[in-house]
Amino acid sequence: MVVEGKDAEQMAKEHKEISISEFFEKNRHLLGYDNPTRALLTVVKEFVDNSLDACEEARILPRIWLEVKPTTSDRFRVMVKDNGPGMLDKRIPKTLGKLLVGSKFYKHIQSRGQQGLGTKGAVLYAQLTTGKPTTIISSTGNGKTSFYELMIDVKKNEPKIISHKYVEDGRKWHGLKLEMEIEGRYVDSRTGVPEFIKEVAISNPFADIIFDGPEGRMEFKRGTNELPPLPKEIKPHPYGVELGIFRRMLQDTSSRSIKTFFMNDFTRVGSTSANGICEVAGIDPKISPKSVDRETTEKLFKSMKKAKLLRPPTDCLSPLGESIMLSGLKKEIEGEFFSAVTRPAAVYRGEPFQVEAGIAYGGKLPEDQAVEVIRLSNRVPLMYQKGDCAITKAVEKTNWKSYELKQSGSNLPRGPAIVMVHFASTWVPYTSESKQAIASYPIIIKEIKLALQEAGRRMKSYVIGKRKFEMRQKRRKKFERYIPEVAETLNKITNEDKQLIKAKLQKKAKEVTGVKISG
Amino acid sequence: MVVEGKDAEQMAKEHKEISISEFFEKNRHLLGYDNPTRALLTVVKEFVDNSLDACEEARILPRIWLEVKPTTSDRFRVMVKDNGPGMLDKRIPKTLGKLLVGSKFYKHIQSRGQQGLGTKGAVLYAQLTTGKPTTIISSTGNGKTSFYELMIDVKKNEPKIISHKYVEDGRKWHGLKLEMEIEGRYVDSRTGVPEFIKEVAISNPFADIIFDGPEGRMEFKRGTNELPPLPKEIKPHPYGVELGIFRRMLQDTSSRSIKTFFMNDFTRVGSTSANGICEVAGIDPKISPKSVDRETTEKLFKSMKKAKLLRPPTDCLSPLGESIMLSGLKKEIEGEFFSAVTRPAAVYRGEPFQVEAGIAYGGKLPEDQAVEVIRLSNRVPLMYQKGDCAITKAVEKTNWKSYELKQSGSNLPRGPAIVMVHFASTWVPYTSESKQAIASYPIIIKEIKLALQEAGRRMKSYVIGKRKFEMRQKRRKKFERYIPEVAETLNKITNEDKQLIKAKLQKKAKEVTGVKISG
Amino acid sequence: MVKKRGENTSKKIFEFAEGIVEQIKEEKKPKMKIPVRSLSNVEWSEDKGVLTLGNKKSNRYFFNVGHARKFMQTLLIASFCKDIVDENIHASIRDMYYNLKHSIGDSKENTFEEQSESDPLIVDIETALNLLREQLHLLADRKGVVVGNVKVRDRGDVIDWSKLGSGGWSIPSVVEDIEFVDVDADFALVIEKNAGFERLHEDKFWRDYNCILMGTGGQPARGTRRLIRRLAEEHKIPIYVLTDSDSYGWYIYSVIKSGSMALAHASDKLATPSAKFIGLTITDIMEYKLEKSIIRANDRDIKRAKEMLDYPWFQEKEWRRELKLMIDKRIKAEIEALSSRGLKFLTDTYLPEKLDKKEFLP
Amino acid sequence: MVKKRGENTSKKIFEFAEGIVEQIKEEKKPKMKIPVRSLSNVEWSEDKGVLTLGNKKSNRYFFNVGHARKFMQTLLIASFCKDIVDENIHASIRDMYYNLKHSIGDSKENTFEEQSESDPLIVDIETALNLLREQLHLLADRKGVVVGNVKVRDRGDVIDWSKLGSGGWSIPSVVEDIEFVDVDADFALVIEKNAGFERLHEDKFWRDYNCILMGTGGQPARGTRRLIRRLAEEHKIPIYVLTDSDSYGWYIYSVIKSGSMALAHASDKLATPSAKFIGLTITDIMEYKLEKSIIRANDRDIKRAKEMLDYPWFQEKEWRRELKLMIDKRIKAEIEALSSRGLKFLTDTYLPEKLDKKEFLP
Repeated sequence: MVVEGKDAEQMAKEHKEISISEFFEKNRHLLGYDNPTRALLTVVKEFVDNSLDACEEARILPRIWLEVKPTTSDRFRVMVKDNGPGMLDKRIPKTLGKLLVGSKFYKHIQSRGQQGLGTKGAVLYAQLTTGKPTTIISSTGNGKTSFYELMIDVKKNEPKIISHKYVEDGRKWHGLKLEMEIEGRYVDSRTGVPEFIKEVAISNPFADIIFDGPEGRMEFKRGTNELPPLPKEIKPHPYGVELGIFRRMLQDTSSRSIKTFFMNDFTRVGSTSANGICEVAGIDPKISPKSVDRETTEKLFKSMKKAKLLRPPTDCLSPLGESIMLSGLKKEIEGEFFSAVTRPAAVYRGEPFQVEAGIAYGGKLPEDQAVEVIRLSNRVPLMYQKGDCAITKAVEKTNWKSYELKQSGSNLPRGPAIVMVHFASTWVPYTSESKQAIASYPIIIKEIKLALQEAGRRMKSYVIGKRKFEMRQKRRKKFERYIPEVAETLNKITNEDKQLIKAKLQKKAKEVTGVKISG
Repeated sequence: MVVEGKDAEQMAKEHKEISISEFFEKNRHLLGYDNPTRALLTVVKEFVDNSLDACEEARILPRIWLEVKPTTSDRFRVMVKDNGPGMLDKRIPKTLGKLLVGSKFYKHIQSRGQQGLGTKGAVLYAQLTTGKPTTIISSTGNGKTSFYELMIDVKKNEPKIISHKYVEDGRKWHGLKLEMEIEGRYVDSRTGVPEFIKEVAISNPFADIIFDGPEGRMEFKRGTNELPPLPKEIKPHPYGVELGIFRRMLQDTSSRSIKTFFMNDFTRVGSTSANGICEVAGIDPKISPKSVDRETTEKLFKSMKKAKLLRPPTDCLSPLGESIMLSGLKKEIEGEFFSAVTRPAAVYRGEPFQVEAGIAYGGKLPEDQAVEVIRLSNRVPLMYQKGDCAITKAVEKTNWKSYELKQSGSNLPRGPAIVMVHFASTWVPYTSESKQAIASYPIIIKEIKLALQEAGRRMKSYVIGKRKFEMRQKRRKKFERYIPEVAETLNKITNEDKQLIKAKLQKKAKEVTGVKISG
Repeated sequence: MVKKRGENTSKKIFEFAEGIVEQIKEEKKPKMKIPVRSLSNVEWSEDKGVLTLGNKKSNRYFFNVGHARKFMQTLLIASFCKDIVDENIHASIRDMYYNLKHSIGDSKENTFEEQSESDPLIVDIETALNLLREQLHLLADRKGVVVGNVKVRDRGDVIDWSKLGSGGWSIPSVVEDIEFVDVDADFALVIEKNAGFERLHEDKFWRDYNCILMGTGGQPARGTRRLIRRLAEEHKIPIYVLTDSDSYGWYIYSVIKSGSMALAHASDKLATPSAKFIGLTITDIMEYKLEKSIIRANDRDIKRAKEMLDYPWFQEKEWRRELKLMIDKRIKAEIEALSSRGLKFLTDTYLPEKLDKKEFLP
Repeated sequence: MVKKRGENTSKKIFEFAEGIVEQIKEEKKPKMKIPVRSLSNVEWSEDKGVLTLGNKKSNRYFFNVGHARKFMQTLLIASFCKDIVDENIHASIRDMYYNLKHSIGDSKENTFEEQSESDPLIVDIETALNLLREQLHLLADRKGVVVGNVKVRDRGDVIDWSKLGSGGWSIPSVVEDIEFVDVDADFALVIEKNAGFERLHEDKFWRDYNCILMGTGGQPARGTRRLIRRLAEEHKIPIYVLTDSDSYGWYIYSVIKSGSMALAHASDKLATPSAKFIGLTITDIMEYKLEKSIIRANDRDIKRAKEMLDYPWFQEKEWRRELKLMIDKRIKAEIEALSSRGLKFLTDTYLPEKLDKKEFLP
């Protein structure tokens, strides 16, 4: 076979531009739709995340109704209904029918979804596998209800409205109901839907969740009426910004001077710090950001990295908090001791993050198995790619022998315990768009280890205290048991009064153990 | 802290659209830029892939010059120069400065790069970490040379030309030279640049490669002048098309009837098959594709899936072939036996793929270590995410004990061997955009296992043959050794002639082993 | 008598070797026939009440890689035995191993690397030539001690088993040539444990009950087994065996009574079918209230007990009952357990009651 | 004499218990003083040429969780020993274990769970009260056999060690009360291996060389060690020891000669400082061309040899030479290795040469 080579001209003609929807349609595994089992879980996850996020932002105690029912042997109808704020009628098509549209992409704020891909990915998957549109019913509480049937025009990355009604029905409700039919497979395993819902219930104890699945209905009752504080949006922190981004910030800023640029566009940079940065760089703080050339940019950048600054504020993040973690764990796990630790915030790539760890110990937990690790990222349980995740690696690298668990080498510890780790951040560095594993940057590993170590220390105190008490009890009982034997034997050899010896020894035993003994 | 909840209106206002460049700038780990070590390798990989692809397409025997030199403690200058067809001057900015532009996205053709992200991702990474543009020098052989300094306008996803010259210098050359400065770290390990280049040399023995790295210059000489056949573009195969895609194809086709639609827009569907599909679906083959409603679409789709069709043609793929694999392995590995197997093409999701496996055995390879696995995807070595990759999993799931290697459970086998697997396809299902692991679909695992089993069987024949020969030798020597003892002892007991007994036994030993023995 | 045995042995070995030489001369692949000693060729002789070796034989070929080394070694051992028999001296099997070990030609291989190579081949020769180890002049370790109202003559000495103080007569490995001068005993009590022997010896049990007391120290050595057989056969002395109450102890009893699978070819010389079992049984544990001293039976004990249930020579209902009790309750007990009822309980209560009621197991 | 020993033992135990009762009455935390038996308290007495126990003592408190159980057990054993001494009977240590084992109150705990709990406490009592095990009337397993031109009286019997045929006198565990009636021997040869004993016995070596032949069957039992001591002490019989050429064999020799660390408190009764070593040495291996029969020394052998180099009672240059040879060459050999030079090589060549040249190691 002889094939003629192509020259540059021919090659150039073949170049085409494609839309992001086309890209993700073809690369749907990047969104978590690798196979039917995982796809079903991804849809459920995106729905639940979306509802929880909306309720929290509207400061509403969430009530979520989730239904997963088979329609044919390989298809499922998935429905979610929440009591959130609902969506404006006219915004619904763009919000759910166009990829890479979202409210949070450039915000520095902690939330479950972030990249404007979640629910839209599900809509895309539904139309790809069953050819059917997604049904949306919503009201914002204004007495009107929106009805949509929606698909996505993949070539244009634009919503395609199949049907639409906007009815003044006087029903005073607010919330969102989504329903779609997808190809999927339902498994009830460690990585399946029921386990996911259970972990959601542990990590969001302020939510009422009803799950009506193929095997029947499960209710997870709300454990507390207290919503965690709403995360606040913050500006980026200088330590985490990269040169390329910094350049663009200089060009895009509305600040008139370098000094105000630093103060307005970053968090934790005050007047003194801003002046200091300019001084070290040898730049006049009054010049306009737009006038800065490449060389000066680099000087300012280096100087900014060296400046001594506070960590980003913690209140932009919304950790679970120790009491919520404890109540979640106690609610679902039959242990005898629980500890929970919330670390101070740290920063990675300009984005603050915060690690929390909880441990449940003893009770009915199995004695000699590898401990179970519940991984949470911005309150969302991670179900896949366990081995790739920074949380798993940090658990493995922690020296659990110091905390009274068994461990061989750098493996998961063994013992009657469950470990839960929550990673909260304005920006979670996932290893892939399917958001199932947190990337193992050293500072992240370090923070997780610190949280685990503190929780581990508390567990250790408990285990040792328990052991000491048991020891004292045992000691007392031991003496109590042996005294008659000793008295009898001494009597046999020496003929001394058995009762006298016994009484004297018992008196002494009381003294020695500090516990009154019987007999 | 009291935070007012937001209503739907407020939330809607915050929705914004972002560009794909912004998306990947923020999610650069999806492109393989997780950390400095990996980033350096990714840039090298994208450069080398790009050059090899261009040369192959132009039917030129590749000669590639690669330079990696440190500029500061954490920055490197990376340069690649090839003898490929070069690029048209006016096309250079779009081709290298705009994401998701490429020649191959909708083509069903096997090639190294595919999604229009590779080299552009490197340009993006360079400007993000060092703020510097990428230098491009190119000529198509027309006596003119292009010089560009290029960056990407991230917000618009458009090229930004820093400088440009197009000079008629009369130099009659063709090729492309790319040069950029990036943040990176150089490690010489199993996952580092030198190992990558070595594996490229094994899998592309028709290329001359010079690598000038921080530790000096290495040359990998061309081993053959034969280029593998150029892969051909094909239409999708009916078995692999999903319902959503099928719907769009119906709408977008230029065919007038359903029947011609099937025949023109798919591979392996002839007139008979097309009629058959329509008949089973109960649809008139003459109606226009545009007129088909949702219900009918589904009927046609099901019927198409059930039709008996040939596999997609093999010649659209370009496997290495057994002789190229053998020469690559023999060139770089000091083994004593080599086997290579090219499987027939199979199909997954409408895309044909083909698996090849090679084994090097014995010689200087270490006796009791886990075997090394070289993973190739469209001739590109995969360096990371070994554990997630279908190739690794297939190697682990193969029962190597049947092929005379040690193996405990489903782990990598142990023994003096190296296993190489090549996955060639018009569309490689990577687990993430960093293209380091092939997704574990059952049919892919199955094909890899079949290739490994065949290569394994050949290795086994060799090992057993070798062992039989050794056994025969051993047997002969054993009899030879014992005969004098037996003769002596029998003589001692019976006084019979020692020499006679010895001679008779030696004669018999010759007969029995078929080998003349000494003494 | 010694001479006769020696001549017979020497001749058999000569004929064995001559047979192989004949094959070699005829240019056949030389082989030797060795009786199969696996379970499949061991038979229970209802008549004699002992285990015997069947007629199955296997061929050992020189020109078979798996056999060649053993073929050579078998000849070396046969030759060694012929030599010592001709010289009329004895050797331990370890002495033989060392004596025969040498390097083969100029290779690094030795004729024997470990004694575990030579030991089983001795039995091959015993069975192939129908000769006992004693006739091959090979000694096993001596073990076992005896006291009682018996006088024997051995190598010219007369030994009075009742005049040995707190010690006893250490039973030699070959008792074939011992002559009984005077045997005055109503029965012989064979005890598995040395401690039990000491207890009864100190308490002068053998004098009070006019018996022979024999301690085997675990599984009895060949010499001890042959001595028991000779007492029973030549002097009609009833033999009563006392072991721990567990499958291992009972197995010792069965070896004394019926022979063992490994030495099935020698049962006619070593087994004593008339022997009876005096104790301990699982039933004893309950009857004599030894519950505090029982030991939990381990998996090996239970496994052996289950195997014994399948032995044709363990089919009497009394034994099946005991084995099943042991398996069900998973318990066992040692002779010393009787000490929990008092140190002299064995001497003063347990044995007299058993003897009085003739409470023996078959 | 028996009576006197018994009374002494009984009195010591009474005083020991009375001391504890006094402490209890005074409301102190009751304790017992037990001599330390670890290496740190074992001393080499240059004078006597034996190992002796030093003066270090440790306290065993009842009110210490780590001690309480042992405290109680020690008293139980002391009481048991007093009982059997008062009754003048003997018991094996296993009998004792069973006799003392019972459940404590209504708990599931027993006074003793395993014999390994009671065994070390016997030694505690031996050392704490300065009484030998024999004086506590506790028997160890009997092991060891003897022949030669000696007559002894034991429990009223006169036993002639030269009239035991191919057997021998099984040495009892307590030889304290044996009376030597007639001892006619130029020396005693103590042999570690039974096979060596059999060889020499069969070859009538003891008759030809007018000696006592004693087989210990490995590490000699206490009775055997005491018998050796008594022959050397009371009848000035030179003692020559024959062991394997390895650190284990040589250690057996050192135990016979100088006592052991575990029984340092009893060296005055059990050790025989006048004993000499006749063989085998590493030098013998080379001199008698036994290279084909050597065994590669394993890590344990080498470790022990290195330890022995540090023992104060292994400092003679001859022994240092042998130990170093063994460590350097990493080889060892057994007595049976001499059979590679012929079965009677031991009897006819090796021993006569050694005796003739008086080639003994100290």
